[in-house]
Formats: sequence, structure tokens, C-alpha cells
Amino acid sequence: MRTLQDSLAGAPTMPLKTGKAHGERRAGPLIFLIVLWLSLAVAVIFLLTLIVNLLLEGGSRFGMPLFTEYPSSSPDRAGARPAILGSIWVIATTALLTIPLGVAAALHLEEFADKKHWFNRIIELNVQNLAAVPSIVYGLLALAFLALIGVRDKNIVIGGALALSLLILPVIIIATREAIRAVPSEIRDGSLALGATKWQTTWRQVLPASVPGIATGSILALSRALGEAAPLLLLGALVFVSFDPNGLLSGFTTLPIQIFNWTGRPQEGFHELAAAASILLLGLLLLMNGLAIFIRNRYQKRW
Amino acid sequence: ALVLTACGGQPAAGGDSADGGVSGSVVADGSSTVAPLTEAAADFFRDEAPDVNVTVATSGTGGGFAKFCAEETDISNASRPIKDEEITLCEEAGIEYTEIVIANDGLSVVVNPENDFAKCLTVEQLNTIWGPEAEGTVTNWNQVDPSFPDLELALFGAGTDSGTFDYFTDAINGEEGAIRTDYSPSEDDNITVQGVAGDEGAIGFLGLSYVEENPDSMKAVEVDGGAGCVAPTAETVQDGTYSPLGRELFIYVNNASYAEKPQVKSFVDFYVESEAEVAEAALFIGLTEEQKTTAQDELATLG
Amino acid sequence: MLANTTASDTEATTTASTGGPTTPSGRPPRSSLAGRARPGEAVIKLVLRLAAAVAVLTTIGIVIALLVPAIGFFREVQVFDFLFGDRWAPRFADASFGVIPLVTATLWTTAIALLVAVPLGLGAAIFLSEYARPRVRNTLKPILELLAGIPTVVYGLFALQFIQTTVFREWLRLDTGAFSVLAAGLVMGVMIIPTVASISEDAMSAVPMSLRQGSFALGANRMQTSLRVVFPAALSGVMAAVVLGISRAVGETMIVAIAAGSQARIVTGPLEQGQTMTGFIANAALGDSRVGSLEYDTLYAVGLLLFLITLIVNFISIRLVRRFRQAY
Amino acid sequence: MRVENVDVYYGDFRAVTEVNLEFGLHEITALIGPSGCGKSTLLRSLNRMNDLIDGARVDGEILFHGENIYSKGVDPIEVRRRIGMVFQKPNPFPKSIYDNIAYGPRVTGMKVESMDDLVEESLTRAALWDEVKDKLKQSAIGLSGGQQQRLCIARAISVRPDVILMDEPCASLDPIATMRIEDLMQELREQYTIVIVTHNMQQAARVADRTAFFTAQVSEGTGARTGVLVEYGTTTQIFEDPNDQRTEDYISGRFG
Amino acid sequence: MRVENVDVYYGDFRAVTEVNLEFGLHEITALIGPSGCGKSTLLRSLNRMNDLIDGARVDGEILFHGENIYSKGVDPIEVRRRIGMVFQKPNPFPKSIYDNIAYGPRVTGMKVESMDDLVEESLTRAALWDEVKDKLKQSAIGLSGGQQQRLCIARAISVRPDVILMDEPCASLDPIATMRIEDLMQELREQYTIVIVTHNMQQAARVADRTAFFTAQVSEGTGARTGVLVEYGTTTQIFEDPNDQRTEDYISGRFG
Ligand SMILES: Nc1ncnc2c1ncn2[C@@H]1O[C@H](COP(=O)(O)OP(=O)(O)OP(=O)(O)O)[C@@H](O)[C@H]1O
Ligand SMILES: Nc1ncnc2c1ncn2[C@@H]1O[C@H](COP(=O)(O)OP(=O)(O)OP(=O)(O)O)[C@@H](O)[C@H]1O
Ligand SMILES: [Mg+2]
Ligand SMILES: [Mg+2]
Ligand SMILES: O=P([O-])([O-])[O-]
Repeated sequence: MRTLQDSLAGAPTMPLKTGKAHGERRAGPLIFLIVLWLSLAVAVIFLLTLIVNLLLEGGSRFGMPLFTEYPSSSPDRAGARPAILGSIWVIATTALLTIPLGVAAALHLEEFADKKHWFNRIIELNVQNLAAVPSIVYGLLALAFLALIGVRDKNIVIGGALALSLLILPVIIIATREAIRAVPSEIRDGSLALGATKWQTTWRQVLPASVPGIATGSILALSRALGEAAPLLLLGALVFVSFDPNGLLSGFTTLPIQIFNWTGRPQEGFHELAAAASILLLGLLLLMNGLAIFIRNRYQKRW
Repeated sequence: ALVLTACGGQPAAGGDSADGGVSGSVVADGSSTVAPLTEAAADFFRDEAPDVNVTVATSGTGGGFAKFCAEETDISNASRPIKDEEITLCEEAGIEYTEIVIANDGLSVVVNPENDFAKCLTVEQLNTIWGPEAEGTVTNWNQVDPSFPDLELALFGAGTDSGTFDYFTDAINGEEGAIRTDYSPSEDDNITVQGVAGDEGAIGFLGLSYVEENPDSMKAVEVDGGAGCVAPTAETVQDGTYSPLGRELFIYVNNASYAEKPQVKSFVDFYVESEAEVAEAALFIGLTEEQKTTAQDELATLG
Repeated sequence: MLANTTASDTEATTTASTGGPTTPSGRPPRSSLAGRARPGEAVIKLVLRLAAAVAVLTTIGIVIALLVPAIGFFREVQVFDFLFGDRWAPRFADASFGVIPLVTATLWTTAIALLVAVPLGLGAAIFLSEYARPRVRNTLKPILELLAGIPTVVYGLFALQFIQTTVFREWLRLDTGAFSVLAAGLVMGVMIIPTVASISEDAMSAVPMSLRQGSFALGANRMQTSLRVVFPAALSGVMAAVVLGISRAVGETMIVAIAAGSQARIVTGPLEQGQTMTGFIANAALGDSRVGSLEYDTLYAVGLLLFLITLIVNFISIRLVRRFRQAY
Repeated sequence: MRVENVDVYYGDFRAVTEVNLEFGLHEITALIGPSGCGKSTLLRSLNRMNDLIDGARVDGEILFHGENIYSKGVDPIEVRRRIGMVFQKPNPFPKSIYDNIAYGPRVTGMKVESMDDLVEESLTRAALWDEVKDKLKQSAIGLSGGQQQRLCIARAISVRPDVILMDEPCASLDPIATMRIEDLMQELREQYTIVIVTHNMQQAARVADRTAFFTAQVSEGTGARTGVLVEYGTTTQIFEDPNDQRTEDYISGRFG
Repeated sequence: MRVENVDVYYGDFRAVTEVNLEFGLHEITALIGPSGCGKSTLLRSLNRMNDLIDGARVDGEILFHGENIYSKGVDPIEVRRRIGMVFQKPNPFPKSIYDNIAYGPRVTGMKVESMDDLVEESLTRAALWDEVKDKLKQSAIGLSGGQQQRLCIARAISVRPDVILMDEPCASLDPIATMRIEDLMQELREQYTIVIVTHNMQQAARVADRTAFFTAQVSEGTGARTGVLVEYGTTTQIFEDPNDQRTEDYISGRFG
């Protein structure tokens, strides 16, 4: 065996410090990085422009009257109170309809269903497909359904909630499934090995552990429903409502619909109101998104 | 489902509330042109009777009558008189109603503010532009009048469900519903406003209120119905010289509703009583003395 | 609630052991291992299964809801005339039902949206997955995702009033009217960026670290690694993202209803206005169509076409996603 | 507990072939063998945990107190209560220490006079009581790995099983924690029949009364691999005087 | 190549402390030691692969032909080209065999007269040419594990590095494939300086000229663990006559 000294002798020297600019700093990679940055920048600048635009246009109308006043033929007197309350009614109803249903469906698919069974495979495929169905088609569905059961005035809270529920049900199912899947199988095994039944395991271990994920997914889905206008348009929700909605069968309008309605008015004041209501809606969505992210970061366990 | 049908969609059957004021709901639908009037009335009415819920939807005059004759609404807003087939529909359903002229309007033909050649158009010229024969052939202003510049026409107007559409086609093309189809029809008049504002060669038709409210976006042309060029103004409309496009706006009241629902009676009474303020707030032209008396007489017969 | 029921069911029949286990294997068992009925459990399973079946019912509902009026429509109008006719004037006296004009407008807005969303979305995805540190990614991603949460009405107004009117007509002095498929498509594209970015990023993040290490160890830089190793490996996922973007764009309603225009005509350029399939449905919904009338059925015929298009597109997407899931 | 002619399948794949074994009462039996030879598979089939894997199937009989746990009418849930299991990675529930122990008795509807006493007893038997008695309400996730594993053992004994199965219970623990668990096994053996899978031959030699050596056999014809039991006997015999060449090779580290 | 006073940190955690080593030219050096003692960490710091890990940091000097690879102005990409690396799990790109080999020369902008020749030469040196010469256009994913690993070696030498680092290159391979890789290392050693991390002491004894033994040291005060170099010498000396008690314990299997 050679000695270390021997073997080190005669090492060729080629400098590592090349004259050229370094790997990541060469023109190509740099330009590429700039292009990537720009992709994000365009999106963010767009977002900012949109917000600034809204603030400039609607800022002056963003005040108490927007929250407390009813619509009016005069922009100076008009507010979005019924629309705000209508949105709350519709979204709350949607939440009550969808979350239990979506969570139950997800539990079935993830915990109980035999994944190879044709029925469950159909359900699975279906859920994926439903998530991509255009929202306006859900409006058509709700419209046809209400017509079928003979409801005449389709512009009612439960009708709107029905359309939006169908719209976000697949989203909630998918989010819940992901949350459930993130619960490690060791937890399930541990529970089952103690003699717990499948449902006990699901109810006492899997579900509690996936609550943050379900909450995050549901909030995001509901925030999408909150901003939807198209399916409600089909139910004829484009109305002047001068009272507070007060029940499932009450007539209603929602913020997006009110915004759409106001922009259709001739008076400039209404356009400002529309912008102000958009600020409100955007604020609400920011809040919901923020809450979802907070829950995700705060409660989601790293197993 | 049964419950929904039974309740007919709106809460609270209505009636006199304990404190003596009226309560309950009033459902209005129909013309989008007339809607601002009814909304203004509802707006003012809220100061009188805060417990009455007035909803105003905008399905267009035709759509409104369809619902009205299906007994879904108490009041139908209309920008033209009821048609024979609609009368039949209501008769078949056993609906009795009363027609009330509630305001006047000058159906305005509007062009882009930059347009300095089309100051006055004859009914023939309008027919040349809008007639069914024009479809696909009349596409340039210079085809309307050789003195007009070489500028492409862009056409905007009311959609087929609207009374404005019916009235305009009848007045200009001699037959209700007869019109070229290659224009942008919309139930949302603001689309017409934006369309005309955004295209130098644009021409459109809509209610006078939109013109008054958007002087920067468009200007109304004078119309020559055979007796010289007349601009649409409050006076020319009221005295009938703005012909053939001066028109009356109507509400149709369900007699049974008026008799049986105190909230409908007090709302309609209030509406007719304060038509001048309402018309002003909604940017329409009020009734003449004669028209107002007729309206009050009509109501009196209903008791 | 439910769990309590099951627990007490169980309690009634369990023979709880008392002492320590002492039975040698030869002796008879202390308690039988016999199964027992757990009715609560069975009911719950049924309920869950029913909940899942709602998904199927919804689809069946959609199909029936669309099909019945659509059949009514096709009794009056030839399928061929509908699919290949080039004049769309369903609500006029002189009616015709050629859907091609609506389809061309949809194609234009979708194509423009993809031209915006695909490059920008992929750029954002590569940045987030290959360049951004976790903290940067955790801030940027929610911001990006906000774009998907903005109500489409707000987008629509922005497209019409700012992009079309202020930017296109005032600043750029483009020869365009009040509406254009370009403005609607651009804004729709921005709306879709998060969809494309988020799914492609998932696909790229799923590429095993070892491939990146292999590339770096050969002296490749980040750009080369991203473009030549990570991107090709994530290709099917990226395709799925694009395909999902397509179905979002085809189905988007309010933006096109507000900003693309409402004249059903064959669109031949991006600065023209045009009515999309969804735009037609929304516009028609503003009026009123009686159940059973031809106008009503027309809505559903277009709705059915829309549904079928997104269905086909989505099937392609699911297949692609499955491919990239299988790859690792 | 006796295993008779057992084959275990995952779908078409036969993971374990023709195993015959008898676990001695109040003895510790170690299952050893190279990776993938089906030790975990066999262990999981002893308390029907394999039922939960799609396509898993057991042929042959596994007799528990003379009753085949796979025969019709046997409730797998009862089987699992009576035959406890401890896993390779400690898997405490994300609940308090107390609730971790109380979970089993609660879900199985065990009649207990005082849950507090049961919790204390279980933790004491698992040699964990002293360390956690002041923080029973704290989350079990906060415990160290070794403590977590002992908690899992305490949890397993809380439902009073007869048999405890352990699948590499010390694989993720440091040597000191491992030693504590080994000591604990020695104590538990007084009351329970224990079956342990381990990769660590020293461990098998230290704790087990009997040892079963498995290996993966490749079929000449099809090239399919399957786990077979090579040799079973007292630990001393297996380690000092194996009958089979393969056992000797494995033990002496020449292969695997 | 020389390692001088090197500490490697992950954030605040010091994974490796005070290592001094010199790798002989055209020799194979093995790094051995128990799990977690920082062998991979050190290896990765030799070609700046650690740069890619957030928070990873190297103190001290690593001299390559007398030049500190961490000094300012050194291009880490050039370092990696000159010091190749082969990983534990074969990681061929999901491309054709040909493209796998051609990738390195292409991305580093190497001037090659004929890429075909270079591919053939690299594959031949990696003793893979005969097996794949007829399916160069097929995906590398279709190869067996051992072939994939040789492909990765071929890929590493395609950019003509001076040094090849290998992190447990045979850990996921069967004995026959392992033997082939070991033979290959012996051949490559004629031209390259090789540093290999292995868990398999027999392997170290078989292939390495020199061996460095590392262990994880737990600090008395803080309880922090860090990797330290215990002993470095010719393989024969380390295995037959270790100076340090810990080395002897490890080699004889008494610990770890
Ligand atoms: N859920 C499963 N589905 C299909 N095959 C499986 C499953 N689990 C294990 N196998 C296969 O069964 C065989 C035996 O696996 P098993 O886990 O029982 O081995 P083991 O002896 O426990 O190995 P180790 O020592 O690595 O834990 C292996 O070939 C494995 O791939
Ligand atoms: N990316 C990382 N971030 C933080 N800590 C790390 C990272 N990679 C490794 N470590 C830690 O550094 C220490 C040394 O790890 P390393 O992988 O170098 O050990 P090793 O000797 O290669 O072990 P093995 O033989 O298991 O591969 C370990 O404590 C490990 O947890
Ligand atoms: Mg195992
Ligand atoms: Mg390592
Ligand atoms: O909405 P219209 O007044 O045009 O019917």
C-alpha cells in the first residue's frame, strides 16, 4: 500500500475559481429567476391594483350606512344590510347542509369503503368530477329541482343554499379526505388493537385529529360560496330586498348579487357603492382565508 | 318540499300587526325599467310602514307578466301595456288585475358622445338600422345615410324579455319583436350604457333615466317621427311630441291582493300618491294631472 | 352522541375479565370470542354510505335536470343545427339555435385565459417548489391563493372598467369596443393562476429529492435542475393542472357575463366582443324563462353542452393525475 | 395459543407459508428472521389486525384457548381486546396520558369500579407510574420515546388481555430505553403470554424463552418469495445449537 | 483532498465536530460509524451538496488541490462537477439511459466531440455497457436496482470528476449487485479518488485502503449529540489493531 504522502503527490491543479461568473449567477439562470419572480409579481401586482382600484372607487362610501341601510333608489341613502344578512343566512344554511354531509361522505370513502368496490369507485370518480362542474350548472340544477317540487318563488334562502351546497360539497369532501388521510395509520392500529370498533376509532381518534384540516377546508369552501353569484342569478336572486331575511323561506339577496345589481344602475353613486360592497366582501374573504391559514398553521399536527 | 309549496315562498301571511301598522310582504316583479320606480316607492314606504317587506325583482316586462299570471307576484312592473296572450294567460288562471300608469318615459336612442353626425334620426333611418332586413347587411353608418362617415355600427339594446324591446320594435319596425338579431341584447341596461360609451360607432336604445344619469357616456339623438326633430325631455314626453318613442310606464296590481292584503293596498296607495317624488328619485318623468286623476280613480274602484 | 350509543351497546354484552389472566392454553376459554350484533355500528355505516351516495345522486340529478329540458329542446331543434349552426338568436322572433358563436367566444376567452395562467402559474409553481425557502413559500402561497378567492363579480367589474376601459382603450388606445374577449380572458387567466400553480407545485414537490440531488451532484444549476429534471418528471401533474384550468375557464360565468359582451357572434379576434356559453345562460337568467318554454329548454341545452365539455376535460385531468401519482 | 398450518396471503401473494407454532403460556416467544420474511405479517394475523388490510387473508387455524380465532362467529374486536398489541413506533393517541390508558376500557365497555385505579395499576405494571403520576393530564405526545412505548404497553394491558404481541417494540428506542422495556417484558411475563418480533438477535437471546426463526424462501419455479418457519425451539437451543444450516448462518451473521 | 478542522451545523445543531482528514489520491477511503454520527453530513459537505439544505453551514476548510472549496469566489457548481457523488438509493432520472449519461456533460456545457462515444465510455467504465448497449433509448427506470446504481456511477463519471463520493452505494442492493459494485470501485480507483460511506464493515474491509471511524458523542453538559472522528488509518490497522477502545467495540459488534 502506498503511503499517504505518495498518493498525494502530483495532484493536478485546476482552479475552481473560474474566470466566468458563477453557476447561478450566469445570465441564463439569472434571467430565468427573474422570469419566475415576474410570474409571481404579475399576480401580486394584479391583486394590489384590483384592491387599490376598489379602495379608490369605493373607499368614500365604505362606512356605517353600508352596513345599516337598506337599498334605496338614492345612492346616498342606500346600504347593503339585507344583502349582508342574506349572505349570512345563505352561507350559514349552506354550512349546516354541507359540512355534516361532506364529512360523512369523506369518512365513508376513507375509513369504511372498500376502495375496490365498484360503487365506491363510482362515488370517488364522481366527487372528482363534481368538483370541476361549472357553478352555473349547479344553478341550473337547483332551478330544475325547485321547479320539480313545485316551488314557485325560487328566490328563497333554502334554494340559494341548496345551489351553493351542491357546489361546495365536493370541495369539502376532498378537503376532509385529505385531512383524514393525514392521520397516521398507527393511531388507527393502536385503537383497533385495543378492541375498539371501527366507528369508535373513527369517532374518537380519526375525526378529532382531522378537525383542523376539515375546518380549514370548510372555511375555504364556504368563502368560495360567499363570493358566488352565477348560480344564484339563475334562481332570480337579483332583487331589491328592503327587509331583513328572517328564515329559510325568506326572500334574500347576497352581497355579490347586490354588487352586480348596483353596477347595473345608471347613477355613479351606485357604482361607488358596489365598490364599497366589494371591499367588504373582499375583507370578509381575507378574514376567512386568514382564519383558515391560522388554523392550518396553529393546529395541524406534524405527525 | 310540501312545506315550501304551501308557504308559497314568502314569510308571514301579512295583515295588521298588533301596533296598528301594516306588516307582511309585497312581491313585485317585471320590467327592469320600471323597477327603480317601484324600488323608490318601497324605499319611501319603509318610513311609513317599516314592517312591510317589499321585494322587487327584474325579470323584464314579459317575464314579470308570466309570474304575475301564475299568481306569484302582487304587482307586475311593465314598460308596455299587457299583451293579448298575456291577458289570456291571466284569465285562464283566474287572475283579475288593474292597470295603473305610474310614470312617463322617453325611450331614448343613444349614440357615443364622440358621434357628431347623428344628431337627429328619422324613424325610417332607425328602421334601416334596426329592421330585421338589416341583419348582416347594414353594418356601417354610411349605409344609413351617405353623408355619414365610414364607421362601423355597433348595436346595443334591451333583451327580448323587456318591455322596452317590445315597445321599440313595435314603434320602429312596425311589429313587436321584429328586429335584427346581430346586436347585443341585454336585460341589464347598464350593458347598453357601457357598450355605447365604449364604441364610437355605437347606437343603442334605453330609458331616458340612463341618459340623464350618464351624460359623459352617451348622448340621446333627436327623433323625427314626421313632425321634425324632437329631443326626449320631460316636456316633450309629457305633451306627446316625442313620438313615437314617448311611452307610459305601468304597474299592474293583482285585485285580490289589493283587496285581501292590507300591506299591498297601503303600498299601492302610497305609490300612486307619491308618484311625483318617486319619479324624481328614479329619474323618470312624473304623471300629468290627467294621468294622475285616472290612476286615483282606478284605485278607488278597487275599494 | 353516536359513539356513546355504541359504547353502551357494547357494555351490555361484554364479559369483563376480573382477575389477571391465568388460563393455561388447554383450559376452556373464560369467555367466548363469539361475535355480537352492533346495530349502532351498522346504522352509522349506512348513514355514512348514504351521505357518500349523495354525490352520485347529485350527478344523476344534474344529468336528469339537464337532460329532460334538453330533450325537449332537441325535439324542436335538430342536434346538427344546434351543434353546427353559426347563428345564435334563440330568443328572437326569427329564432335560430346554432351554438357555434357561443362556442367560439368560449374558446377565445379560454385560450386567452390559458395563455396567461399557464406560463405565470408554472413560473410561480417552479419558484415556490424549487427556489422559495419554506418561509417565503408559506407567505407567498396564501397570497397567490387569494386570487382564486376573489368574487368573480369583482373580477368582472375590474375587467370591464379597469382593464378594458382604462388600460385598453385609454392607455393603449386599442381599437376595441366596450367589451372584449381579451379583457375577460386576461382577468380570468389571473383568476386561474392559483389553480395551475398549486397543482403543478404539488406535482413538482412530489418529485423525489433524490432526483434533484442527482442533478446537482453532476454540476447542474437550479434552472437546469428545474427545467430538465423536475419539470419533465412532474409533467403529467402539470398537464392535469392545465386541464383543470381549462375547465375552470370554460365554466367561469360572471367575468365573461360582465366583460366579454352579450352579442352572440362568431368571434374572430381578441378585441371583439362575444357571448360565451356561460354568458348566455347568465344573461338569459336575468330575464325570465317559464319552465317548459323553448327559452327555458335552450338554457338547459347549452348547460348540457357545457357540462359535457367540462366532464370530458376533467376525465382527461383525472387520468393524468393518476399517472403522476403512480410514477413515484 | 397455537398456530396450525397457517398461510397468510396479501391478495394473490402468499407472504407466509405453512407455519406451525405453539406459544407457551407465560413465556416470551421471539420471532426472528431477515427483513421481509413475514414476521410482522404472522404477528398481525394472531390478533386479526390483518383483517384491516384490503385483500389480506389467512388459511389454517389459529387457536386461542382452543377456539379458532378465524372461525365464523368470532368477533375480531373481542379477539383484539383479548390479544393486545404493541407496535414498532410508539403510537400514543394525541390525548392526555390518563385518557390514553382509559381509552381501551372505555371503548370496550369494560366495567371498572374506578378508572383512576385502573389507570394507576396499568401504568404501574408498565413501570411508568412514578414518572408520570404528576402529569396524567398532560399530552402523551410530550413523553420521550421510551416513555411513550411504555405508555403503549400500559395501554395494551389496561384492557386485561391474555396475550401481548410486540412488533419490534424497541426498534426506535435508544439503548437505555430498550433496556427498560426488556426488563418490563420480563416482569409482564409473569402474567401474560408475550410474542415479540425483533431484528436484534441479542435482544431475542436476552429476553425470549423460545425463539422461532423465519426466512424468506424463493420458489425455484416462479421466483415468488414467501416466508417459512425454519426452526422453533428454546432460545438456548436455537442460538447455541441450531439444527438448520440457515439458522446457523443467520445467527452467526453470515447472511442477512 | 484535505479536511481541516471542519464543523458542520444544521442551524444551531452541530452535526459534526472538528474533523481532520486527508483523502489519498487514487485510494478508496471508507467512513464508518454508527447511525447518526454524521457520516453522510460530512460526505455531503465535501462537494457542497449541503449548500442545498436550509441552515446547513460548514466551518473550517476543505481543501481540494490546495484550494478551499468554501472560500469566496468558488463556484459550488464547478465543485460538484469535479467531485461527483453517488447516493444510497439509485436515483436515475426518468429519462432514457442515454440521456441519463448525457445529462451531466450537457448541463455543464462540457465540450465533447461525440456524445455517443462519451456515453459508451462512461457506461463501459461503469461495467454496464454490455448489458445496456442495445437499449440506450429505453427508460432507465426499467433497469434493475444494481444496474441503476451502476448507471448512476456511469453518470457521475461522465462529467470527468477527480473524486467520487459514495453514500452507502450498496445499501439497497442484493449481494450479487453489491459484489459487482465493489469490483467496479476497485477498477475506478485506478483513476479516481473515492470516498465511501458504509454501514457494512465487511465491505469497508474488502474495498477500502483507508478507514475513518466516527461516532456520536454526547456532551456531558447539554446532552447535545455530535459526530466526532475517532480514528483514521489504513483499513488493516483500523480493523486489526485499533488504537481506540470505541473503535474496537464497534468493529467487534459489541455496540451500535
Ligand atoms: N399490506 C401489505 N400488502 C401486500 N404485501 C405486504 C403487505 N405488508 C407486507 N407485505 C409483504 O409481505 C412480506 C412480508 O412482510 P412483513 O412486513 O411481514 O415482513 P417482516 O418479516 O416483518 O419484515 P421486517 O423485518 O422488515 O419488518 C413482504 O414481502 C412484504 O412486502
Ligand atoms: N437536513 C438536516 N437537518 C437537520 N439535521 C440533520 C439533517 N440531516 C441530518 N441531520 C442530523 O445530523 C446528524 C447526522 O446525520 P447523518 O445523516 O449525517 O448521519 P449518518 O452518520 O449518515 O447516519 P446514517 O448512518 O443513519 O446514514 C443526525 O443527528 C441527523 O439527525
Ligand atoms: Mg416487520
Ligand atoms: Mg447516512
Ligand atoms: O325591463 P323592461 O322595462 O325593458 O321590460
